[in-house]
Amino acid sequence: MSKTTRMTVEQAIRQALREEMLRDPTVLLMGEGSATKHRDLVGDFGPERVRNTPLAEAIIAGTAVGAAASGLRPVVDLLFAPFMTYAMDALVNSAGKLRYLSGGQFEFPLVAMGLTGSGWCVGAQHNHNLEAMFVHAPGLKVVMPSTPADFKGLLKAAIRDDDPVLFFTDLALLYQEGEVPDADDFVVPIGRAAVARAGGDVTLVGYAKTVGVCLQAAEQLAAHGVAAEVIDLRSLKPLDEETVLRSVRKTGRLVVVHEASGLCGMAAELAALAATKAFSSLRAPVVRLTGPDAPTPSSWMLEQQVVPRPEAVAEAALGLMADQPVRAPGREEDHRMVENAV
Amino acid sequence: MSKTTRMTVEQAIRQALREEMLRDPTVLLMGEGSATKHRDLVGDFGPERVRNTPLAEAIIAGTAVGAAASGLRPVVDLLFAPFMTYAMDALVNSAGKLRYLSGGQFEFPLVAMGLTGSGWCVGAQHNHNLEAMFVHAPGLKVVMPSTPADFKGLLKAAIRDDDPVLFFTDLALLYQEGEVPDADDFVVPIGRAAVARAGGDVTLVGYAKTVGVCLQAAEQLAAHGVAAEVIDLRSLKPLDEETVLRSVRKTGRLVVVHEASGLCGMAAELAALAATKAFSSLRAPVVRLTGPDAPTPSSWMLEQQVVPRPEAVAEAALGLMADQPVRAPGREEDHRMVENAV
Amino acid sequence: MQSTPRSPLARLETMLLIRAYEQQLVALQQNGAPGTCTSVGQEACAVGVVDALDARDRILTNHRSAGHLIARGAAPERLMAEVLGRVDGYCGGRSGSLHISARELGVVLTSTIVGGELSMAPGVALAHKMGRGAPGGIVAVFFGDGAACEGIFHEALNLAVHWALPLLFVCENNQWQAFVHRLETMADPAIGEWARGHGLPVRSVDGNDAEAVHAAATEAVAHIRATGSPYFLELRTYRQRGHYEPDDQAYVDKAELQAWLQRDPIRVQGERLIGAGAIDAPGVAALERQAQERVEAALAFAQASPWPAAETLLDHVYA
Amino acid sequence: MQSTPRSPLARLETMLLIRAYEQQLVALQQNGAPGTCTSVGQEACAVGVVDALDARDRILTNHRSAGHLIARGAAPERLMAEVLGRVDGYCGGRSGSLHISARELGVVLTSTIVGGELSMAPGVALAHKMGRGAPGGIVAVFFGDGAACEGIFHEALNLAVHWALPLLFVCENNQWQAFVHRLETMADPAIGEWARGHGLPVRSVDGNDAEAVHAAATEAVAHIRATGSPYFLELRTYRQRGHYEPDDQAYVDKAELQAWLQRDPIRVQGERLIGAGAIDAPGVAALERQAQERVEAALAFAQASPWPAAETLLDHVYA
Ligand SMILES: Cc1ncc(C[n+]2csc(CCOP(=O)(O)OP(=O)(O)O)c2C)c(N)n1
Ligand SMILES: Cc1ncc(C[n+]2csc(CCOP(=O)(O)OP(=O)(O)O)c2C)c(N)n1
Ligand SMILES: [Mg+2]
Ligand SMILES: [Mg+2]
Repeated sequence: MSKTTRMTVEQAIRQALREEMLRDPTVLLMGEGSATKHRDLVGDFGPERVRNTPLAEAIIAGTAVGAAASGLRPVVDLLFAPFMTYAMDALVNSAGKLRYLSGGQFEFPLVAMGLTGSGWCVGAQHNHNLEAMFVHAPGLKVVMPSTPADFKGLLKAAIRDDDPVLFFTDLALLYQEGEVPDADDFVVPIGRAAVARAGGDVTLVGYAKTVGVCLQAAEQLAAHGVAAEVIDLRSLKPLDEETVLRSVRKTGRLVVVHEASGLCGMAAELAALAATKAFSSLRAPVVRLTGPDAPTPSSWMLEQQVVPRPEAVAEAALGLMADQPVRAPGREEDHRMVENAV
Repeated sequence: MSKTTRMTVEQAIRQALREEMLRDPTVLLMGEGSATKHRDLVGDFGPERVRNTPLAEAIIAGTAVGAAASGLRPVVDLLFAPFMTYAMDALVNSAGKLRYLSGGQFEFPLVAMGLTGSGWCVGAQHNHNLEAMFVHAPGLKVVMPSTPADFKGLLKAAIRDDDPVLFFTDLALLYQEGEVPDADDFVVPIGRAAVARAGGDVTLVGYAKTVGVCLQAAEQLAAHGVAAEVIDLRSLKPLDEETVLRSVRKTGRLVVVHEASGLCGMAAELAALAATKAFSSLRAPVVRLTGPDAPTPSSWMLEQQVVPRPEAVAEAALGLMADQPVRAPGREEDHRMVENAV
Repeated sequence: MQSTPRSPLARLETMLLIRAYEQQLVALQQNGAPGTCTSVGQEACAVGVVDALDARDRILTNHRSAGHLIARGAAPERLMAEVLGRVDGYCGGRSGSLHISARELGVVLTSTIVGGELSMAPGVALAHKMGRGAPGGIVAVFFGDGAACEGIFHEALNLAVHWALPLLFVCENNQWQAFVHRLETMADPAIGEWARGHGLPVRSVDGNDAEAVHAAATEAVAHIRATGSPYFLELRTYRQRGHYEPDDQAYVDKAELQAWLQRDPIRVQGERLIGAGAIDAPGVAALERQAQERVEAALAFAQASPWPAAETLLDHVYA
Repeated sequence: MQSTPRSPLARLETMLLIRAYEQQLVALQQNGAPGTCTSVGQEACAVGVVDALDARDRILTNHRSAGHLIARGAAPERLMAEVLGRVDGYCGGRSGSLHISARELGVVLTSTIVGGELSMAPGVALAHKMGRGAPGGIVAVFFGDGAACEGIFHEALNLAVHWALPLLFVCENNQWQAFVHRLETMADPAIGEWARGHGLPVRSVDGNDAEAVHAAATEAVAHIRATGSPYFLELRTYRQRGHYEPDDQAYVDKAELQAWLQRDPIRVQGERLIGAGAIDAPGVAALERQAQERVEAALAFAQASPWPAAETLLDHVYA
């Protein structure tokens, strides 16, 4: 294997941006504070390619769409995901649809970055996992890594991709460290999930911060003699159905874990996948352990409650091993389960 | 039973607006052309309560939110659903979250109306079933009826509701006729599905135009000696889990049919519901028959392809009866199935 | 693409073609074809501005695009095929009438979302500024008075001015925003004042006078090429027909409509040229026949064009 | 709610309380509490405008709201409890510092989405106009220079003007938009010009002079009550601290910061009152101590306030 360097997710993102800007002169970085935050990139690539923008998400995203269709590869930082609501027309109606409606006349090689998730006690107008909205919208790709290596490799892939990619960063991961390959040509293909831990008894699927939650749950399950397979989706769209189905067909048990609301979320999609394409292999009900269908509170005490905990994942998995029905709502931690949150 | 009158969906909507404006002086109707379209209401209730607005969805929706929190009950017509992308901040971040973030200080009794669906060959920037995005967002309610009676009863309920309600009208239904109760106090409660046809062999779930599709499929199935139960969701959020689960527990077979993309759509949610809460009753894989994960084309020939057809629904249901696995992709009509569209 | 520079007579000819084409669409709709948003009465805006552009330049337009496309040299055959949803349309039938782009003509990213063109135009202009387009090329974005009410109008102006983008804003103020009159949505005057607040050159001209529009547009384009910075043109005109077909216009003030019909842009240009002796009445009639014949040929072509195959439904979703 | 009218001395007192309160938040953050966006340096804007309002009126604010809330009479105890996420906060801890509403004080619909306050304010004003609020009441909406870049700024102005809504636009132009200087995002001047384009009265005043702000706001409020129509105030001020805590301000021009520090609004008001003999230096020092004591009491209260119970997580999602 090639050499690696230990770094944080935040450093991995910076490296990916730098490498791709070096590699391709059409790559452009824009956002509210992008130039302030990336002084070094301004220095190396000039103010034309690294821009602070006016505080106006709609025109930032729209400009990215127009530029992408005209020979540039813009990366726009939209800061916190809920601010993307201002950019929704540009992303959903323009970037996602105009290639199709024009009969393939245009390509939109752009990346729109956003922060999601709990950890900073900033409340629902900053903390909202709305990635599934973009999965539901046509013509877009959605990426949401969990390790520094994947952040680097997938951001590089997203910048090189000829389609619009939504790149979400779970802010709780920003300063998490990991080994990242040094090779310039290190790229992680969009659309491939990773088996973060192999196991034959139950499949735990997560993405972003819940991959760690599932891995901890797998440790706890191992202590009970249960071998859990943990899948890190990495890309939400296109979804790596094969990897998920292969695992579910092997284990017959599926627990999907994410922080976003489960209602029409990825957990719904994966449960549907199992129920439609791996039904005959399923030995127990699918379990969704997700954030509640509610805005996220700021209060630290309440914010803590919305992220699924390893204990709850392990408990749910054990329930499936015992082939008990999914337990009824009402227990202390149940408000974290969509079954109860709806 | 009380008397009824035969009318179209469009007339039912007008009647609901008129009755609620008569009943409650705080009800307000605003939109691009609302006063032009509802001359009669302007005449009866005055220009203050029936307003043409500037062409600016963000401020139309934002104004509704501010007015709703201040003692009015605004109904805003946002025309075609994709235009709601401009109103996303007001709907998702303000209407859906500020009650919660303020600790319950405000209520948002507003209705936002939008048109969805195929039938007019207008293409993806007008024709986009994005209702699931609002189901995924917290704090909102989402209603999408299929009959004139339900349009009237649910719109009246939505206007009386103290929470923000997205009210979607499938444009293919606008001129469909049906019997509507005359009683002023006729209201259809939000959150209750309807069993449009009873049957014990297979459950077909649809909403908006696909309820008709499912009913036709049920007819075809009857000819094959299969008794299909057809459920009209009517409300997508809150979802009537009980009615769906009761049916699935009875039939053991579920086919979900809608025009929206299935990816993180209602079909995913319902399949997940069955796989998590009715697993032990399921006798066959769940089937999702939905519009493809693609923008909607304008060309009549192509637009036709995106709406699930009764034949496909019946065929899928028969497949489940025979307990065959869901057939593999590749057949002519398969591009209408999400399994293939992803 | 249109050959430039073109003469006032050529502009009359083009306006007649646009008119004949859209009249044909009206007739088609009455026979069951999809409705369209016609630009009848606004032809002078299209030819006046488009004739001031050249091959280096890019155009963004919206739902009311026929004039801009035909002035740019689009083939009525392929436009009509697109409206009918056939494979020979510029977008293979996927667009229909509402978002027709013709990249080969430099008409890009047409959006039917009001304001969509304004959200993307600065990006296209930025690419030109950063050397991705033809050297010296500029971008012209056509939008309506209604689009000026959308927030994106403000955001686009601020960005274009602050980033000094080579962008020509062309507001076709046709007095109507679907079924709402401009005066029901904004002050009077408003649009020019809003633009002036952004500190770029703003000029308001008679949009029913093709030569006045052309002169103003020529000056505007020269300014943009010289300075690299944006310019704002407001063209005062009128939507003679409904918002789309069919539309009984019951909500339209008949007197206002009549007054504007008197100043029909084709009539204005015709009388000007006849007055100048550049053509006589029979000559104009001949041009009209010519246009009509072209459009009938286009219709035949479009109707003969095949439907897209069902199996192509999922083509072009992704690159 | 604040008792009005209040004296220049009362305004100094309130500014000192706001300052002490926010300095306390800074210290708290350094000990691990959540970061906040302080309005240090902008206290004159808050007291000057809020003192021109009365109990009939409503206020909308944003992420930088402490000054507006305290000037309106909010209890530092409950504000601090909210920042710490405790049950005694105005929003029961759900808001934290970023979207604190206090309906009982008429501070409604606070949003931390930049421009959110502008999107909702016309609706609140419309309700007042339609008789849902206290007779004669008006609505004041506070927003920043950055919010003026958002499209909703344009949409809100157009609606307020065209519908003649009783709305006071208060733009606190503090030169910064998070980590970007105003001059990097817009022309100079820009905001006042943009507003003027909408044809409403616009006035730009020194936002570091509480009495100048108060005089202008009093005139603006009188105009709105008299005409029922909107008014636009631009307050030129400066964000003395970072965008939020912590923020090393490495990106800030030291000379510009220094120049503004010389014109600190509390210092300006203090010197004015001392000059007028309304108070002496020791008197000011006493007021400072008083404010500090109040804030320390507030901190004790907030820290003693219980956390919301986990079981309440799903309360208040729906009515
Ligand atoms: C965002 C959005 N809102 C509403 C519509 C529906 N609509 C299509 S055209 C139109 C009027 C546009 O008026 P204007 O911008 O003046 O252009 P015109 O039609 O007069 O050429 C409206 C409301 C739309 N397509 N997009
Ligand atoms: C829509 C949106 N975009 C970005 C942000 C992040 N953000 C919070 S405050 C701020 C700067 C706002 O500047 P201004 O409006 O001048 O207010 P100030 O902070 O200077 O008081 C930014 C970019 C946000 N909260 N909402
Ligand atoms: Mg118009
Ligand atoms: Mg500021």
